[in-house]
Amino acid sequence: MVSDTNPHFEDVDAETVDELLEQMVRIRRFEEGVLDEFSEGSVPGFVHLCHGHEASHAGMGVAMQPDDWLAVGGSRLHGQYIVKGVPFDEIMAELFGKATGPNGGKGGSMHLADVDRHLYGHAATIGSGQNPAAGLALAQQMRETGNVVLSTIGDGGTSRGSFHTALVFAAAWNLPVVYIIENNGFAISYSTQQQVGIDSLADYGKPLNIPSYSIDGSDPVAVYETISEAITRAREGGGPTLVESRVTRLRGHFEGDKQAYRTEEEARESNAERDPVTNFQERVIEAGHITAEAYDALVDEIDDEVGAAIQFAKDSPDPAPSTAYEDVLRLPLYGQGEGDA
Amino acid sequence: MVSDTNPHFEDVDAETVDELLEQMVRIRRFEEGVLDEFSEGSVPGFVHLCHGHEASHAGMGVAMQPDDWLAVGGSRLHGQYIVKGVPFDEIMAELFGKATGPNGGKGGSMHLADVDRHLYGHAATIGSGQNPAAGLALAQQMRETGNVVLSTIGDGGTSRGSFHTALVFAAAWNLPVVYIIENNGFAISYSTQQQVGIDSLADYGKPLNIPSYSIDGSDPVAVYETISEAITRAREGGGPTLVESRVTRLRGHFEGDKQAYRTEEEARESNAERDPVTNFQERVIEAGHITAEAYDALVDEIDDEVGAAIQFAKDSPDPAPSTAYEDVLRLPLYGQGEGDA
Amino acid sequence: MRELNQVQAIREALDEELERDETVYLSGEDVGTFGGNFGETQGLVDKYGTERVRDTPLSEIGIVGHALGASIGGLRPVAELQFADFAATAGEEFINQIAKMPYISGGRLKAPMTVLAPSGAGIRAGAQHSQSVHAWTGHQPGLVVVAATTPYDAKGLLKSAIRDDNPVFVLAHKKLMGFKGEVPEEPYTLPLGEAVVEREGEDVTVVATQRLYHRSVEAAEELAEDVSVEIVNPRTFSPLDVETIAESVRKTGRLVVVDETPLRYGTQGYIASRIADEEFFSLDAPPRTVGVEDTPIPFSPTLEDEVIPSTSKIVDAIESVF
Amino acid sequence: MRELNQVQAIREALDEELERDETVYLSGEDVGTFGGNFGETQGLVDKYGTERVRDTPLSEIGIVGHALGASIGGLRPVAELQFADFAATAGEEFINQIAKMPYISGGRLKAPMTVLAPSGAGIRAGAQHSQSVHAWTGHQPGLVVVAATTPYDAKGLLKSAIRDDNPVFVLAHKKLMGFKGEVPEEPYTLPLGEAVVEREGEDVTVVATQRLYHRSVEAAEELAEDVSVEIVNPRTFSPLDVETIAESVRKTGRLVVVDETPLRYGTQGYIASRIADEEFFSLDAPPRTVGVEDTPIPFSPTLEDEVIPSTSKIVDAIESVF
Ligand SMILES: Cc1ncc(C[n+]2csc(CCOP(=O)(O)OP(=O)(O)O)c2C)c(N)n1
Ligand SMILES: Cc1ncc(C[n+]2csc(CCOP(=O)(O)OP(=O)(O)O)c2C)c(N)n1
Ligand SMILES: [Mg+2]
Ligand SMILES: [Mg+2]
Repeated sequence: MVSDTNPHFEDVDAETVDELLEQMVRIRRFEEGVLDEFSEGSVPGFVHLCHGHEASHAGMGVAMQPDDWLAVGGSRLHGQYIVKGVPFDEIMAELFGKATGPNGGKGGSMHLADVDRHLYGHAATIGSGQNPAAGLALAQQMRETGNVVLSTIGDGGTSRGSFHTALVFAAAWNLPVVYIIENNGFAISYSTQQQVGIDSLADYGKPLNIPSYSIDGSDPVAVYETISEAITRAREGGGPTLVESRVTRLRGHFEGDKQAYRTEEEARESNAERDPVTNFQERVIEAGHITAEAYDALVDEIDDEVGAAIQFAKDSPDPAPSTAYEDVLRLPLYGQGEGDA
Repeated sequence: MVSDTNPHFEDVDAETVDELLEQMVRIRRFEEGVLDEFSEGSVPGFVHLCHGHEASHAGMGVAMQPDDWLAVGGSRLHGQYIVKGVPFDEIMAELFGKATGPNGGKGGSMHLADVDRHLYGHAATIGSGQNPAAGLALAQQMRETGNVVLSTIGDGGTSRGSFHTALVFAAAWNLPVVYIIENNGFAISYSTQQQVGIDSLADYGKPLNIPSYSIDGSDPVAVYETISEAITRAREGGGPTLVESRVTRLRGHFEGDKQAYRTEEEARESNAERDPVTNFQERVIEAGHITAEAYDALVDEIDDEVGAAIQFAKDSPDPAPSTAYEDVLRLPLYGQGEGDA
Repeated sequence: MRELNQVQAIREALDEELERDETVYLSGEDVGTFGGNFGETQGLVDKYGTERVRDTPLSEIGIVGHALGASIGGLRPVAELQFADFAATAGEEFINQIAKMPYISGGRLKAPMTVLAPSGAGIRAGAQHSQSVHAWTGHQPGLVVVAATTPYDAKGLLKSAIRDDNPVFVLAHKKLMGFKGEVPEEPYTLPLGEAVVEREGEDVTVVATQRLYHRSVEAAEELAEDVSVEIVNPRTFSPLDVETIAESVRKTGRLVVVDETPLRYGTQGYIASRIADEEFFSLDAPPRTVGVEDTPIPFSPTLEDEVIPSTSKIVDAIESVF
Repeated sequence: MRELNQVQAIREALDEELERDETVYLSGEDVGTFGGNFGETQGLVDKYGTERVRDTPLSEIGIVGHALGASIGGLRPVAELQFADFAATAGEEFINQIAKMPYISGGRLKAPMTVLAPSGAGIRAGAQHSQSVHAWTGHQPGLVVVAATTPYDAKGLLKSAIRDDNPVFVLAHKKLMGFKGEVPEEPYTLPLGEAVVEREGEDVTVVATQRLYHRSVEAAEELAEDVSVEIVNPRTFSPLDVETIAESVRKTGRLVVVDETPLRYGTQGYIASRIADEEFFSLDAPPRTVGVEDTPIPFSPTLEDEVIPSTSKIVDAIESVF
């Protein structure tokens, strides 16, 4: 449920509110575009959409500096790519499996990586990205880059032990990493928190004395503030933070999920009350921060960008089949072709 | 450090004190025998001795019913086999790799399993036994056997995520299982608790609302009482318990460990102050529970049994080489040799 | 005869075994109300309840690790993985625990558990959701590894796996889930550890399973005018029924081994080498292997189609031995 | 020339690379004051400090998982496993993460990490501490897998692994830790991806590595009066230098592949099948394979010695091709 104080944007400056709003709308409109294209069969494989996670993604994205790293987790991915600054064209092209995607079509929706933007990419085996994130953080620490690493995971993923091991390493080495659990109440159909019986997933940080917070992830300002604080702590050598960002999954796990495990009422209810985008939009307009016209113009502008990205993806060439054999290893191997030295 | 209240055996009946004492002495004398034989080269491979863990093993062993299951963890194993009731002869023969060992020499020191005594055996890959223990517990629950499963792990092993996953399953399914962390302060040379920064390893149970206790594992009575309570809770449908049993590793991790990571003083100190066997022995004698003579007679009797076990192991035949190819699979496979049915 | 698709065949096998033996239970992610990743457990929770059809937390270590213990404790668990690739997340459990505990115990422990998972490529799911894992799991002594090619196989092999006293890993193929085939109404099981000659021929033996079996049949049809192709479906990859393949090669004198595992240390080389060793003097041509040429499975359709052996690659391989 | 044992050779390699490149660091269980499982990191923490020689909590997922991220973040991690068997506990990291992330990213990510571990049997350590894991890890496209046979190999290959831009898994052999051999004083590296003809011969090619290389040398000596044995040491198992082996077989016409991995889907069959395919008409006899006959490694010395190929088994295999 979106909390009453959402958004308490009085606390943050107008520019940040603008950014948060824009990022949220960018995510939603992009995903609507993906949904259309998926329904028409243009997007291969399966897609998981971010509806309901926009505030969480936006808050975290706006809190990061461009050189901070993001290791993407959970199944709500596109919004995370977007807030890390990857252009729509590129994301869409990768989703379409085209040569112009950042990964030349080898990755797709689940695997977008953009090293130049410090986007690590995703372990589509849910919960396998957190230890690499710890290692990325160690690299920042040892190389004294001043950068921080953010790493997301879903509520479901927290049942995998690899997540706990990552917390252990982060605590032991006081790493500059922020772990964010996006708790949307479901691992596909399983209600992790309820069925496992844990009051708050943030509690997982407590045994290790990792500062831990549970926040309303539908409130972009709350997310922005908590993550900003965690990033600052990490940057100043204060070590890891664990944040549970409570969100709602407004659609099925993947497109096509019939959600037999969820009452229709529940699904409807959530759409009305818990949609962070309409909620934030209404309140910023109500508060006079932005006019309804300006908001509509923003949406139109973004829709144009989405449309252009779809066109770009459609117009882009498929990767050449021979590229399938590239990038397996960097060749020649060390010393290869030179004989015993 | 052995706590001041150790042993507060006033709380338990005399018979239980006897049993605890006897089990502790059995473990210590057995291990001394193993040490001698290992030093003389009769025991193949490497050995990890239980010195310092005797009270923890005895307390847990005496608390169990014969039909309760034990899934052995950590590296202090022989004492756990002993308290589960495996005769010295059999353990020693398995350590020697002889045909008369319960596992015909296939297992050795690290892998003794005795299904008839409900001893599951050991995952010598530290920390891999806890999920099987959860499954064993599920079998008890579904089959309504009324048995409980105990599963030990070292402090080091708690860094492996598989342990946390086992806690998650145990909590989710309210399983009749007791996890016991034998915290001896070291994973070989690494001080897990200190270096990872956790106040008590029992805290790992708290996020999941698993009843969690941290006890002086050098006090056999404290162990007996806490584990008994946990077993009763599990047997009555009250679900899992997590117990941190704080012990001292009186010797190196394995025989031959030079312990460069430990000051000599520390090692000496621990021997004097933290030895649970001499400590319990002195106090039970002091309290008039047993006379010094009777104690010595007990030791002699056990030593004879150890000697006989060594002799048995020495006299036993090596396994026939051809048995190496047995027990890989149970053959024929289902339907094999019968054609499509 | 009645036709079922692979999903229906699997569901029927599960249903029948749950019905037959009360020590059998099913567990895995979303096997309950959700009905299983491909619908293969639909309706079972309503029929057998949440005790015997158990949703699990998201952890394959928990799923197959607990199943090992449960099997030793007297149950017959069927543990489901949503994708066979996730076996790697429980690599330790497969390699060091499930495969070895019975052996280590000198045969004292019995682990009659089944792991069920869909493997293989073709659904545009990318590198971590598209692998064929029967080479690296079949390489571990102590595991029985089975791959289903038809709905008939899927049902019969899964039922036998559940009844078998060893840990059995049963691999359906994702891309065959909707594939239909004849499945008798009467209950039946299929023997584990036995290959079957699916198509008789005189000139060349093709060993193939799962999706590439069907492509091999296409290849055989295409070549039918010139070449008489015999096709052997191993069904069980571990242990492997080498004798049935050898017998075929003694007749045909030629061998092409086709499988979806990566070639390096995959299934193909081992099969070919066993024949090269045991039937060297029966062979009239070099044994050929066809598989994934040592790349991960890429996402893009163009790329994925490139790395999975096509019918025409199989045709080429067959032609190359003449 | 100076002689070192394998432990000393490894330590020297680590020392030199830590010295040469400040982005190199070492991590693993007990690599600090304890000095490493076999003494291979002794003294390094005193020289380089606890930042660059890092003890880790007990988790291989943490050890190799963090190393992947660190390598992408610009460091060159050397991650140590106390036993190669424990790679299975990080099966997911090896198979789905380390091997695949560079590919998935279309080459954008670079993962210049090294994992160092002792493999193989012979020290009476039982089924979970005695395995040879280069078949199942070498089967995963995206990993470089290297096995050291001599101290010379160990040092040269480890140094190259650290400098290489791919994830490299370097396997020393536990039973060879005290084995001595010549190691030059001058710094050197050895090429990855290249096999080497260690012993020239005319009549039969034996492919062997690690402990079984040394047994193959013994076998060759034993047979020296009758048979001239050429021995090829692959050094790198993934990718495999097939050409050097093929070249040898073109000369000798006979092949015996010896390795400690279990035979089913092990290294031996693949190597034999590549030669059977590419050099069918050079072969005068069936290619033979020698390995662990699909059992876990038992503890008891009698049993362990039974399952690990002995010199006389290698002799028999060589004799069987004449
Ligand atoms: C290791 C692993 N197991 C199972 C899956 C299949 N799967 C994909 S997403 C998902 C649910 C994830 O739930 P959660 O972590 O809460 O993320 P969300 O989908 O809610 O964003 C599952 C089970 C997977 N991808 N990886
Ligand atoms: C998965 C795994 N990693 C590493 C090892 C090597 N090893 C054996 S015992 C041990 C330390 C175990 O420490 P702890 O769990 O505290 O048990 P203790 O030895 O203190 O009884 C290590 C690292 C192992 N056996 N398994
Ligand atoms: Mg979720
Ligand atoms: Mg310990």
